[in-house]
Amino acid sequence: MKPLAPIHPAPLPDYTAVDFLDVDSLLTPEEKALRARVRAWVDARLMPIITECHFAGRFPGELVPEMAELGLLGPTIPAVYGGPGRSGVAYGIIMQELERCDSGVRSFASVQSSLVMYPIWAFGSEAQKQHWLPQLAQGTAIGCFGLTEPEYGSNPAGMIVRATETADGWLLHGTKKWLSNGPSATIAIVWAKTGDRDDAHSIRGFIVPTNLPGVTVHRLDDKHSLRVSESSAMTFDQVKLPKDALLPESGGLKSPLMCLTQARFGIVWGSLGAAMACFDEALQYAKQREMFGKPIAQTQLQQSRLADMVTKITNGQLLALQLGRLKDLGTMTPGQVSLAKRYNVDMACDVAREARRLLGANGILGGWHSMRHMANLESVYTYEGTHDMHTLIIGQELTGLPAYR
Amino acid sequence: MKPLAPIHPAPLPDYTAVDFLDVDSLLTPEEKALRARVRAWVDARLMPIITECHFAGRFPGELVPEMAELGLLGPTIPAVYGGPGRSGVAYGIIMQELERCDSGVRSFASVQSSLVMYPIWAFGSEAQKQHWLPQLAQGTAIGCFGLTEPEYGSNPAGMIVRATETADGWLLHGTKKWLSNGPSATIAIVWAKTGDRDDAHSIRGFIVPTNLPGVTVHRLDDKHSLRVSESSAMTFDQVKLPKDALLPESGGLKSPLMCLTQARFGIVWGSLGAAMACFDEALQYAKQREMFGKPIAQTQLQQSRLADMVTKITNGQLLALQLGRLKDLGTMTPGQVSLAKRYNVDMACDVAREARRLLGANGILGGWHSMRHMANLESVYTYEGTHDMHTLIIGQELTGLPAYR
Amino acid sequence: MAGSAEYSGVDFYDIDSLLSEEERAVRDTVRQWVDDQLIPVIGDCYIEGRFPKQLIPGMAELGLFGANLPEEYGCAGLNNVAYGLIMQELERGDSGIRSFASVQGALVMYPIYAFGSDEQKQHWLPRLAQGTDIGCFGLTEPDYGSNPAGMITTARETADGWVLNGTKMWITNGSQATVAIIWAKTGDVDDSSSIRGFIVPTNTPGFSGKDQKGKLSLRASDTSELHMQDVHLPKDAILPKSGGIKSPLMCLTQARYGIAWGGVGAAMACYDEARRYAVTRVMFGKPIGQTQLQQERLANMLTEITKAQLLALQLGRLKDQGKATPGRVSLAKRNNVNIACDCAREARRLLGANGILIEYHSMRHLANLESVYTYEGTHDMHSLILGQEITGLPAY
Amino acid sequence: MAGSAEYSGVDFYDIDSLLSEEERAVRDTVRQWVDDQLIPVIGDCYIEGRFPKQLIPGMAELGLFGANLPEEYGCAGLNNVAYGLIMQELERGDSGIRSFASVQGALVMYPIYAFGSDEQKQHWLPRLAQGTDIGCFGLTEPDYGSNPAGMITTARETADGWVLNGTKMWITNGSQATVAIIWAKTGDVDDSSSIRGFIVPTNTPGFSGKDQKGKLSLRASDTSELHMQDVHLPKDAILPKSGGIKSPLMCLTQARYGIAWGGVGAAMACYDEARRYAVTRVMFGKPIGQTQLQQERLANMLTEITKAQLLALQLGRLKDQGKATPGRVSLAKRNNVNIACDCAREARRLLGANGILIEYHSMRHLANLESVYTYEGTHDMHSLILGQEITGLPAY
Repeated sequence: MKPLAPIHPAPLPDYTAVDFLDVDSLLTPEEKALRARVRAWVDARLMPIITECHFAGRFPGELVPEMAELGLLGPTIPAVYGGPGRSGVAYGIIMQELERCDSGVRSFASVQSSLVMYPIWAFGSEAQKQHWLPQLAQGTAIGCFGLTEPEYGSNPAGMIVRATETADGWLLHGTKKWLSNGPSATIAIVWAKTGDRDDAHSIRGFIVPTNLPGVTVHRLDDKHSLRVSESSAMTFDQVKLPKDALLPESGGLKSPLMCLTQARFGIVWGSLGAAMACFDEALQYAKQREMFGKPIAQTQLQQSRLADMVTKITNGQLLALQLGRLKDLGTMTPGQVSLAKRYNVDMACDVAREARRLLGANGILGGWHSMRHMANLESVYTYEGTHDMHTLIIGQELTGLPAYR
Repeated sequence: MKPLAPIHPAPLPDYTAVDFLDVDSLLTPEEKALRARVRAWVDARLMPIITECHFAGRFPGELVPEMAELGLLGPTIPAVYGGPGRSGVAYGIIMQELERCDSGVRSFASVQSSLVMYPIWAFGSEAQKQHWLPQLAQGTAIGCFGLTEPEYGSNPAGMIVRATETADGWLLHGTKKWLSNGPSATIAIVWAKTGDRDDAHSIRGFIVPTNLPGVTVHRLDDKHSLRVSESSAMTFDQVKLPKDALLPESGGLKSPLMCLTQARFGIVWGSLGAAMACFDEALQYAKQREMFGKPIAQTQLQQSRLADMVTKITNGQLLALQLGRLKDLGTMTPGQVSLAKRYNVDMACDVAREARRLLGANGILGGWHSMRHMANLESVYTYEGTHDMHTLIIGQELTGLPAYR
Repeated sequence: MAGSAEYSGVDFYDIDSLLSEEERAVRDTVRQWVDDQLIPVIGDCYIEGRFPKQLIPGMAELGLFGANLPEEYGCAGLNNVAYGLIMQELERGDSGIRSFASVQGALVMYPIYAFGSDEQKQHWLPRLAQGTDIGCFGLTEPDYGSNPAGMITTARETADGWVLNGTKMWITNGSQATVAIIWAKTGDVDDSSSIRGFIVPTNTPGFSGKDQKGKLSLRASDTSELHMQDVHLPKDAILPKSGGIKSPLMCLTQARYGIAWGGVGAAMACYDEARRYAVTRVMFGKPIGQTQLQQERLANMLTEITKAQLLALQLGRLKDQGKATPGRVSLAKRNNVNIACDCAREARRLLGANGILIEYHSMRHLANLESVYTYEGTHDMHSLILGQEITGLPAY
Repeated sequence: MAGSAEYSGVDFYDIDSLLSEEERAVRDTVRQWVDDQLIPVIGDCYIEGRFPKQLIPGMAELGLFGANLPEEYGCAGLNNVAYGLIMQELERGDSGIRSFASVQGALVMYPIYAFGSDEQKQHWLPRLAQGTDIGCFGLTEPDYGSNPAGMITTARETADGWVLNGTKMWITNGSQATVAIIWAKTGDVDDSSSIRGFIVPTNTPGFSGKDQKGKLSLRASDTSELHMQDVHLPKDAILPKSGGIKSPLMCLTQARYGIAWGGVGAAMACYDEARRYAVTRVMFGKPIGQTQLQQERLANMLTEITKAQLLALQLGRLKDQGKATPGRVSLAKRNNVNIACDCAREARRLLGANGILIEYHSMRHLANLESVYTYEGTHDMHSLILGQEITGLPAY
């Protein structure tokens, strides 16, 4: 049979970010300008290649320099360390716009910013900051974050990776899993117990160059989700580290959890971007797609879908912004971050699924974005604290009673 | 068998209004002070009698003077007409605190303020305003609102009540249904067609004293819901009205819909108050109630309930406040009110039901409030535009396409 | 069907073809009785918070009490499917009436039948079947709802019998009962294996009961507190074959089985009312039943009802084969009551403003079902019973 | 069960006792084949976007194609319950494989059987049953998904036969099919009563097909576009007994019936994987299966699966009695696929981070089921089909 030209879906208008309750009126001109800059870059550079990257399972590393130039890496890091020194809300806006394209791209920026640059900035020595932060901000160095272990996901306190102090430094041994950016990382921020197996207080952070002898990176391929992001496991076989590999100010499980709070904040905004992308695609499609002689947008069932989506998105927008304002006021609590991460990711999962369904058969094709988001968001639902773990974090904050076990 | 003292549920601590995301930080000191005043009055005067009123199906009319003194009737009406001239947010806060006790009490204030005083203020002559608004603000006159008819609920444009112009005034004829406050009302704002049956443009509003010959009020009793509110139907049998009974500035269906927008705004805040009351009751109960040797608040299933509730309430709080700010900016659109009414009432219905369930067997007893709220909110779900109608209003605003029929 | 006046049930999957002649006949008889006797009075009873006592003789005459117990004790000796259909039809009328029959049959007559002596069976079962005696079931205590093994009511053995002390709560039929099945610990307060059942005439000195007032649910059913202060009972008041918490739990399994059917009946009543309303209520110039949103509501209700009917029937067939394990009963009670709650709520909403008036049935069912959701094992407890059966791991 | 390696199905309500010996035997044979032949290769096929062609002979040997058609045409002649169980077990492996069998049997062999001449049946059915010919079904067009009556593909009658022109989309098996059943209008474009079916060898000049690439779902199944430009067919290419849109809709009813069973199989696979994981994955020092939140997930899944199994079985029994009306089929397709989507999602989530890796099955099912949710009548279309059956009023 001879081939023929594929039937392409009707092209949709450019992306329009939904703002049903005029949440824009609560943003500053600078915040809106930043958002416009990032959105334009995403439209020009990321959107055209994202589907191909997704199917190929490839991270578009070639765009890292541009991301650095736009100040998307470590946005909140002060200028003295080569960062743009932006606000929490500005950081959130960047994550929203990146994930509007793909959760994997946003994950790259989240890890670099919140899980690598943040701990160096918060727990590092002046020398460490001076040395690493500028390179990371410029993207000449890429970082990854090693906390989770194969048997210790929701319960990192149980970690078994150990760092033993030696005469001239440290000996790092064990295996970490689910390190995003691992394969291209120059350094890994690795969390290990310096004391007994059951002593979570002895957890400290280390800056580990990935080219050290004994460090092995294992790619995790064949993923249904976040195919654009490089997931990996990393084994450390008696890796010798110098004394100054230690993040001096880190101490106890509290330190990595502080990093996760930063990353979760970014996810609150990022998942919102994904949901907005799906809603826009669904709305434009519904207006164009005719069935039974009228646009499906004119049927009650599809309008019901769209009304539910826009309501959830509006909630997510107000949650994210209020959380960001609290962050910039310095009053944001981990429980508040949990509430917003749990709601926004869950609502984004639902919005993506309903958008996929509104798109009908076309919705399963890579040319449309909603189903890719739907698949990506399943990882987001689970990582940085699963939906259920956040349920119990909120529950403990409300009741004062832990119910984890 | 001889009687014995009833086993009373453990008394719960005083009401604590949940504020998980520090939404209070967005309120002015005046707004917080007003809220505290109304809350204190509700605690002192309404809460002690509400259960008895509910079972008796009695509206506590004896409290109307105090409500008037607190400025709860027509809060946004300017001082020149005897109103407190408060902001939209202040009005919302009042509705939130009243419905924290009972939707029926809030309904009374909503009708008096948004459906009676507002149309007189918006569509009335100077003489009408001077005459009626002060009495209504003082509660010496009570009003009700006649728009819905037995066969025309979601579709008021189809109304058949007619006002025929005569030499010396108007002749009003027909039947209205679902008039809250009807039995105690001094006046009714009645909407009637002055032209043909199918001419919705000819709809005008009239101020109808309920003591006029030909006006009959029929109580609607035996309700499962809003038992504290006086529902009624009203028949007008060739009622003679003077020329100046007409609201001169009213014209077309648009006029009563403007009133509904005001009332819906109040419902957005009121339903939030009901949800907050249920959440607080459930949380306090969960902490006190022990089963299997520990508080049920320490079980994952109940924490999951509570986490869902607090998330929905936080969404509702941010929606209501943003809507109120837009109202005070003068940019609030009906579609935005529909989104918030639809979400907040729906979430309040869910929160009330889950709270009822967390309370276990005790939850069906009148001594607890959640199930009364759950029953009340079913009316709120339906009135002032059913959930489904708001779905289609939002849908039309999103798509530009009507799907009502 | 649309618009017809008479209730004709809901059977989209021809489930009638899976019922025997006799089962259908029993179902139709009860359905007719509910139409003739119960529906006309239920609205007033509910508003007034009154149980329609006058209907008891009629129910007894139809053999609705302990209908699945043997004829030798004056019972109907029906199979468990026919018994389930009775519960379905009664709850189509009102959950309170079904509760009355459930208590009399599954919680009073069943334990006497299962744990009683021949004398006890001969004496009590016929009188209860005829409704000349009314029973209640005293297990739950104020602080021991989901955890009855923790009960603190005691039965102390004496030279000539037993002395009971304690308080029971949430006792359906409690205030009008002539006899109560009381569960008490004969040993230490922490020894749940010492729990035994006792037959207690309610006129025994020291025994008192009081209605719990102010209910927002099951208003046409009596719910009471029972108080026992040094209640002296003869030796033969004990149910000889009862022993441990397992015995009352066996009774609950019987009752939950009936509830699984009752939930279907309530859901069918709501669906039927909603469908009739949808095809007759005109808005925007056409029946609301012609709008997509209301059709989706109805389609969801019909789907859930059809599945619940199949669950109940298969559970009934398994019960007749002695294979209705507690876990299987939990699955059906949890599911069928839950979908009934949802159907009642959606039906109420489809009815619009009229849905809050007593002349419509859905909101009464909505309120009733909240009690059913909680009693005889809350929804959450059944989640954990199933969870344990699935994983082999307890998580209470 | 917990932890055991071998898939052993899910049967909480002893539904096996409602199956005949033969039905169970068929089910077990296919289950074993899926374990041995399909499960080991499905992961790679899915990632590579490749249909496992090599399995076709094995499937034919087991008689899985058109299994409910008569033996005289070389088919297995099984009843519809056995046929449904085959679909259940195939989809337990992968929806794409079940889709292949559905198309071959319900959409190609069935129309030839139902609308074909004796010659056509004698010629095609045995070859299709043996898998020596592969078929596809050309009904849907780019702009006429939920509304096939609007199709614009035409069949013009000529002196010596027919000439077909048009484009079909979403054609499972399209690129590898040797024969296509094409539906076209023989009259005016607005005359859906002129729709007839044609048997079109795919090597006929003017007929071309092309795979739709870049699928995020059903990646182990081929989906194609078919293009027909002046395709000349002999007179006897037409299915003589076909007539009007009703004919292809009858085929869809057959396919939807199989999907109702397939959804159950996918849900069972996800539940089984989640349960095994829950009892072995340790967190906070105990299996996550011992936490209330995960037990609630599992309890909900088991409940929905049990109900879906009973729905499918009753529908199958009705089908064997000729009572599986389109509305009844819609209810089961809509429900069973919907609960399968939910079970797959919840299972994926219970699996945590590992759940996104191909070595686990739930997320593959999650992605596949999104296609199943939409094809053969979207979920919403079935809501409206049911709604019309309930109210008698169309709301499309």
